[in-house]
Amino acid sequence: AVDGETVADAKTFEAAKKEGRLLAYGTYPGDMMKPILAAFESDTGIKAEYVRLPSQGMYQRVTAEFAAKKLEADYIDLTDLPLIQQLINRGILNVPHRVPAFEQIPAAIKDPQGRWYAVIRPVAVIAVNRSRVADADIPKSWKDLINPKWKGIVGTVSIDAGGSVLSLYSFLREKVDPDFWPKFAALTPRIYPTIAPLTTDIARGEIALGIGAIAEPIWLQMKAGAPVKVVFPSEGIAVFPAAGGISTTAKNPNAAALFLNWLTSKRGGNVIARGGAYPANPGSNRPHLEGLEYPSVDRVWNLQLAEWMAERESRMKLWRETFGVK
Amino acid sequence: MSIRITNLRKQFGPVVAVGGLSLAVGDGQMLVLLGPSGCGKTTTMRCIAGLERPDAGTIAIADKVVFDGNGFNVPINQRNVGMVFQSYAIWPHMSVFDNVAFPLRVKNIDRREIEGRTADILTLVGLADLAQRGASLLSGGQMQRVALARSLVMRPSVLLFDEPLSNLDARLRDRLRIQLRELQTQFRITSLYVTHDQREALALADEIAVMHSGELLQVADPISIYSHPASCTVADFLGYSNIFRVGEVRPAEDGHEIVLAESATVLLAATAPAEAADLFACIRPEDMAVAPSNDKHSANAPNTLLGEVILASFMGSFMQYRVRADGGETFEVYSNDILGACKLGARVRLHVPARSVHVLPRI
Amino acid sequence: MSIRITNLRKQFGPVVAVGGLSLAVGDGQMLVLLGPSGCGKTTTMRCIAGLERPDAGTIAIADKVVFDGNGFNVPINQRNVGMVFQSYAIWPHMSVFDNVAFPLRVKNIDRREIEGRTADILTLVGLADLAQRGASLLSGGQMQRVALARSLVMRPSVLLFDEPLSNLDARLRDRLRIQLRELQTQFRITSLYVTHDQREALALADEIAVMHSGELLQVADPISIYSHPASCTVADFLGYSNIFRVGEVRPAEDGHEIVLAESATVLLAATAPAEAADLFACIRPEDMAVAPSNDKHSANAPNTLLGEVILASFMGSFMQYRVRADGGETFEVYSNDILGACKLGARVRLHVPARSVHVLPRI
Amino acid sequence: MPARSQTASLVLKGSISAVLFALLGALVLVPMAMVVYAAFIDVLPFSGEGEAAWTLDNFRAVLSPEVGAAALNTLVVATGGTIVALAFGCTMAWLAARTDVPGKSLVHLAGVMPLFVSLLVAAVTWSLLGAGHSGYLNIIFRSLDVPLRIEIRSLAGIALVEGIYYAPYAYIILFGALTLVNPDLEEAAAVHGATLRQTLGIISFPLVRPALIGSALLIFVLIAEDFPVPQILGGPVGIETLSMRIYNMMTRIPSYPNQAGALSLMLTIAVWVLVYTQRRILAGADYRTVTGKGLRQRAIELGPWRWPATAFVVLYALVAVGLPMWALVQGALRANLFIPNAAAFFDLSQFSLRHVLDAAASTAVHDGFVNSLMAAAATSAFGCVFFFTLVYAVNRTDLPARQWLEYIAMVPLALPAIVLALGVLWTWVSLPLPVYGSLAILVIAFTTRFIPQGYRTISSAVIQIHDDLEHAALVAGASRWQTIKWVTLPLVRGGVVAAAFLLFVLSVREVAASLFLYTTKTRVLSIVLLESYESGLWSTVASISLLYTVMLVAITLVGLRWMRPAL
Ligand SMILES: Nc1ncnc2c1ncn2[C@@H]1O[C@H](COP(=O)(O)OP(=O)(O)OP(=O)(O)O)[C@@H](O)[C@H]1O
Ligand SMILES: Nc1ncnc2c1ncn2[C@@H]1O[C@H](COP(=O)(O)OP(=O)(O)OP(=O)(O)O)[C@@H](O)[C@H]1O
Ligand SMILES: [Mg+2]
Ligand SMILES: [Mg+2]
Repeated sequence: AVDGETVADAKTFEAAKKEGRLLAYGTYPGDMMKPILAAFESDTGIKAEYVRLPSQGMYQRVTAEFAAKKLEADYIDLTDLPLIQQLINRGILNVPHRVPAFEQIPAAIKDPQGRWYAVIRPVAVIAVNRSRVADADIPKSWKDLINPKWKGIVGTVSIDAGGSVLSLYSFLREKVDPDFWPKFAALTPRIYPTIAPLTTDIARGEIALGIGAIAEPIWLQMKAGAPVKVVFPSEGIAVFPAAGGISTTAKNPNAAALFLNWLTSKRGGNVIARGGAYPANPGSNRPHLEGLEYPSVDRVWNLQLAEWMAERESRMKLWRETFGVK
Repeated sequence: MSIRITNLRKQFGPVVAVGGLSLAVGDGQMLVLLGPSGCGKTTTMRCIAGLERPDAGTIAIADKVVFDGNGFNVPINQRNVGMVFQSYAIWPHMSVFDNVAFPLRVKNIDRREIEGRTADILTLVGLADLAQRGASLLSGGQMQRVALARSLVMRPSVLLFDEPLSNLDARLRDRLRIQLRELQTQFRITSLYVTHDQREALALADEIAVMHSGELLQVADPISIYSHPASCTVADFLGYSNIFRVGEVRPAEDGHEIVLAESATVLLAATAPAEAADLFACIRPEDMAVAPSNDKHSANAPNTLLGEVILASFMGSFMQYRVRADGGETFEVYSNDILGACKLGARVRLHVPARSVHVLPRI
Repeated sequence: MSIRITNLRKQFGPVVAVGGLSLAVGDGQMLVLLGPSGCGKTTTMRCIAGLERPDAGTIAIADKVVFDGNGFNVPINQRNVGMVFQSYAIWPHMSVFDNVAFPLRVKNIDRREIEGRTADILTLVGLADLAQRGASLLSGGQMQRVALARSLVMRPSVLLFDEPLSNLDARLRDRLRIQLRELQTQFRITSLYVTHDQREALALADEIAVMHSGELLQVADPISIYSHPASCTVADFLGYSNIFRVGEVRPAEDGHEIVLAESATVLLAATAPAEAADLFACIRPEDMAVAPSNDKHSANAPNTLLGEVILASFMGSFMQYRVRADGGETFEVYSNDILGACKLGARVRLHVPARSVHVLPRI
Repeated sequence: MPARSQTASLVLKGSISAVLFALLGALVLVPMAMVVYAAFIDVLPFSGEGEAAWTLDNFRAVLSPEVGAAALNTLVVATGGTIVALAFGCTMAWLAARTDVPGKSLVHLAGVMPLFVSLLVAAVTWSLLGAGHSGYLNIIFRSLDVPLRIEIRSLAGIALVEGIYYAPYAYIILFGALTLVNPDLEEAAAVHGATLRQTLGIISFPLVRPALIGSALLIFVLIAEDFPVPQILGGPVGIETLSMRIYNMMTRIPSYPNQAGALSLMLTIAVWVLVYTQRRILAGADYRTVTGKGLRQRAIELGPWRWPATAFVVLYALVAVGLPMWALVQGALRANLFIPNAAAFFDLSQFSLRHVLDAAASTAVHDGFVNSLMAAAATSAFGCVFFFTLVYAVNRTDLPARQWLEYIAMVPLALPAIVLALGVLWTWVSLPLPVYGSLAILVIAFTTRFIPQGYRTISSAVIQIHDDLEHAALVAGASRWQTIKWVTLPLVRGGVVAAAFLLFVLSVREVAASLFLYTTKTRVLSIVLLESYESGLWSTVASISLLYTVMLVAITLVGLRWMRPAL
């Protein structure tokens, strides 16, 4: 029990305590994960260790380790739901576990049997460098991006970078404008292979603005004095899920369960929110970074598993064609 | 520790370096290998040492086969064969002392003994002062002496000398040659020695072998090989610089009359010529006498020719002449009479004793 | 293109390789440098070529200073000085032809001419057949000939030969020596030539210079240096192997009476000895005569000594004896009389003409 | 006894051969086989992903028309980069090894320093320096009103950056080779009338042709295979290379490791062709420059060229080391990437040592540091022993099939880092050896990945030693081992130490091979760095890079005198 909230029953907690440690395999950047793990440790006294790989790499590593019976992870998360589903199908991530907050968590961001929960949901936003964009010109909505004045000075992340971009573009297509893709592609945006270089280029003003950046690194630059701004467009925002569950081969299943409980708890959610990502527990605080007003959680759009499974390939193919990436 | 080579053959691609050579060196003997540049001397030695894998043949050292054509091959370091490399093969990163002490060190000999023996041998070759110098910081001759010292210090049962003294001055060479011979006999080191210096060959050899184009022409003790070369090629190589093709051989009273093919000049030879198609008359320049030709009456004596000096050079202890005989042949003559030297262009009388005219087959 | 060296000095750390040497070679002349191993011959040449930066002194080629002690230094490739390296310095990655053609190629000479001249010189040194062979896949003597050919082909105005024929057999050496001399005179190449072969020195030299420990002892034409060495050291080096310390010099009727220090033996010398504290009697082994000592009456004739043969070796064209005289000295004697050779242990009578006894200062 | 020793030696030879092939096989062939296998099946191997069926579709998919453009870009970048790398590396190596250029140790440092930062950091650094709008250099030009803008995000820019960062390979290998050239050979050229240029062009560099061609091949393939630089510099402007394609195939979801395998297989064949060509070029000629007649180290006097040479060194050091270091310092000292004008570079109020100190104090960095050092030291030690043995076996023995060792040793060159890493993962995760999850697996991965580099560095030195020097030792009765220890190793010390150094540095900065294999206990510094990078913490990345640059500089300076033969 933490903060008056039950995170685990005494038996699980005792067992977890006895295990004493936890090995998490995840995709959320290590430095951003650090405060979360630290809070978990101070709340529960269980030492959490973290191995981080990008989704596809993580998937390959996990499947290979599992096939060789050397998978040591207790908890695994990926930012790609279909891959999560494959892990489940393979029996790698096949531990149904109902967290205490199970009922509160929306169906879209959890497995009905509790094999995974979208515990951390970072936001893909518009980031603007104010040295290159007059304050008046700063876009307020996604639609504002469709404007010839951004031609050549706008950037985006390639759809191949992972689930974050796929969900963002799915959102743009479904919720903003069915023709958003071709219209945006006409601006010949610079296409960055991953999020990090996009962030760098916005921060230093190499490009004027970009979409697909994650809020926190931009915010860090802003705090350090760079003239950057994070825009939460009026149409809403797309998040992408770091969806995690308990590994079938977990050496510390109780600690893993406890971790999952904690991540989906209000308390855990608050810690996650402090890093600028949406937690799974709707009762937690809204994400909060000093000077940034995050939209409320109902303005947040999730790409759902079924759609993801069904549309992924065709959508990615279409995206590549639209944006001229081979 | 005898060496016995049978039918040794080594080709480098299309180049036949050694072509079916057979050779034996008796225990504790020294055989000197003579032959023109590129005839296969080094290759033969390298085969014995195991540095080169022959294409065919067998090599036995101390009656043990170390190589046969069927893949049997004793590794270099188990043959106990020392070698002075023609190219020195000095280790540039070691001092003179370390170079020379190396063969002892690898045998785990007691340190004191190593130092003593190395110092001795360095004194012998005159490098005691340079013991601590880096081996690269030496003159050419000094390096050669390091190479020599290194192979002497190990006192192997078989030692191969590949022109070990070629870059030393005459005095040092004389001294070392003597000491080398002493060491060799003292430790009964069976040796093969390549040199281009006739004095060295004669002073050192128990036997001399003359090689030519990868083959052996003649093996004999020094005196007989010099006085009785088996063929024109051997004679040529041993300094019989007057060589003329023979047209006809006629038995005569006190030997055989030889008619030279080109000039019809007739010479008298004491010994009977070999039976062969091509014959050559070979005469050493030292064996010819030259004198001013004022006394006309002797012109018709046997083996006496008249001619003109076309080249005369002072050679320190003798004069070298080139004389064009009236018959047309050019003779090379060495004369010890320095005071009564003939001048260029002078008319002279040449004489060669009948026993100095060797009539030999081509090979 | 004369060479003039003044006060040349070169040290390697503490080692004085050349110590204040002055030397001049006239235009188109050939100077042969003799000296014991390690005396600084190569270093001197390297300084002339510009490969080594002297510590002091000046070097002028064709009356143009190419080096002075004040930092003036003409780069190697602008000196037009060719050199045959003692170590050959053959480029292993090129063929024989490419090695030899190199000096012409870098001068951007017409291809045809390059091929012609290279082929000619390769024929000269007997390597025409091997032109396309990799230059390191050769025998030692063949490599040396490549080195020689490479520097001959460029016909530089100055050519430095550092023991260019040391690894060749005698016949080839004779032939090349003659051709080298021809080329040298034909193209008036001013040359410096290092050799340890006395015949080579005599046959080639316009002048001979004897070096010792980095210094020049004597420079003279071949005949005078051999017949009149200036000092005992020079004599020793030139083959005067009978050297005895002189105790006393007494003027005598037909020359000077020399009393040897160790044995009180008295010899008669024709020429007047130099004025010096230490004097040595120097006699060449060729100048001594040896005969069986059956005729007792001649024992007391001047310069005649009795003794016993302690070593007799056949040397091809002469006999080498070591004779212990009754006075105690050991003499080395070369005798051309091979037929009437004396045996080991025989009592013999030695004779040396008074004019062959040279009485010389130490240096 | 001889008969017995004969059989014994045959057995010994056979077993040495077997051990070498087994080791090399385990390190290279098995991962390679995994990749090849993947190339011919239709499912991800070793992941339990259903039944595998044989197929050639992977090759068909790879040979799509777009590959053509990417291949062309790759060719341009690799060729350009190789030329740049060789030009810089060779010149610097020659200056440092053979001449009296002033400040030798600084020349040396400038020669190797670009190696220190990982290519990812290097790419970002150059993008910071030379991006068209906000590149530091362009900011300076703009402030100075110089009408010059550079755009590093172009094919030429990529080639230049690759060239600069691969120049140390050429430098290190050629430095070793040139110290083993007998000065007599160059002097002979000068005496025979060659100018310095002719001497260099006809004698010095052709003499070290094995090193030259070897490093050219290495650099060419490594650049072709390199991914961070084209990705960071070329990606945003739409330049695509083969390596980016492979990386994309591997990382996009769903991924196509099978196609990546197919492409890698084709690259391997291309590399074999190159290696074969290289052997053909070098065959027949003799490159043994250290012979038995002494080797005196003599510096060529540059004379009037001293100053241009110094200027070249300074310029190179400035461009290849100074600029990126300066950018790193900027990155480390200021949290904010935005620089409005040139004056801002000197605006001290923006600077703080906080990030550097934080990085220096962080336990993650510490642990990473320790892990990296241990893995790198072990790789470098094990690698040197192993590679030297390989080189020795190939060049100095008559072991059966020894040439094949060289071909196998070159395979890792062809496999892009990420493919190789996956191959290593597949191999070692399934082997019943207790290495997976330990630092040992990282050492194995690093060793596998850097076989070509280490092998080439050592082999180009060994080729230069005349075998008679070893023969002389054997003739003197020394055993093989004694001969190696006292004769061969001291002479090739430069090459071996250079290989050790190279392995060490490359291991410290290696990312791709670590990524699949590290665990929480074996998190190496490069992973820490990557995490920070992906979290957008450039100042941390720059700080860590600076920290280990300082460490490597120290190691370089200490190791300098060992990079020459033991003369
Ligand atoms: N680099 C060096 N460092 C130290 N000493 C050296 C160096 N080079 C030569 N010497 C010494 O200088 C002296 C002269 O050497 P040099 O090579 O000139 O002799 P040399 O007369 O050519 O002898 P050789 O007939 O043996 O070739 C020798 O005693 C040698 O040991
Ligand atoms: N590695 C090689 N490749 C090809 N040919 C070679 C090789 N080594 C030697 N030869 C050739 O083999 C022949 C014999 O060479 P070897 O070295 O035995 O001669 P040598 O009698 O020692 O001559 P020298 O007196 O010049 O040293 C020569 O014609 C030489 O050119
Ligand atoms: Mg030879
Ligand atoms: Mg010399």
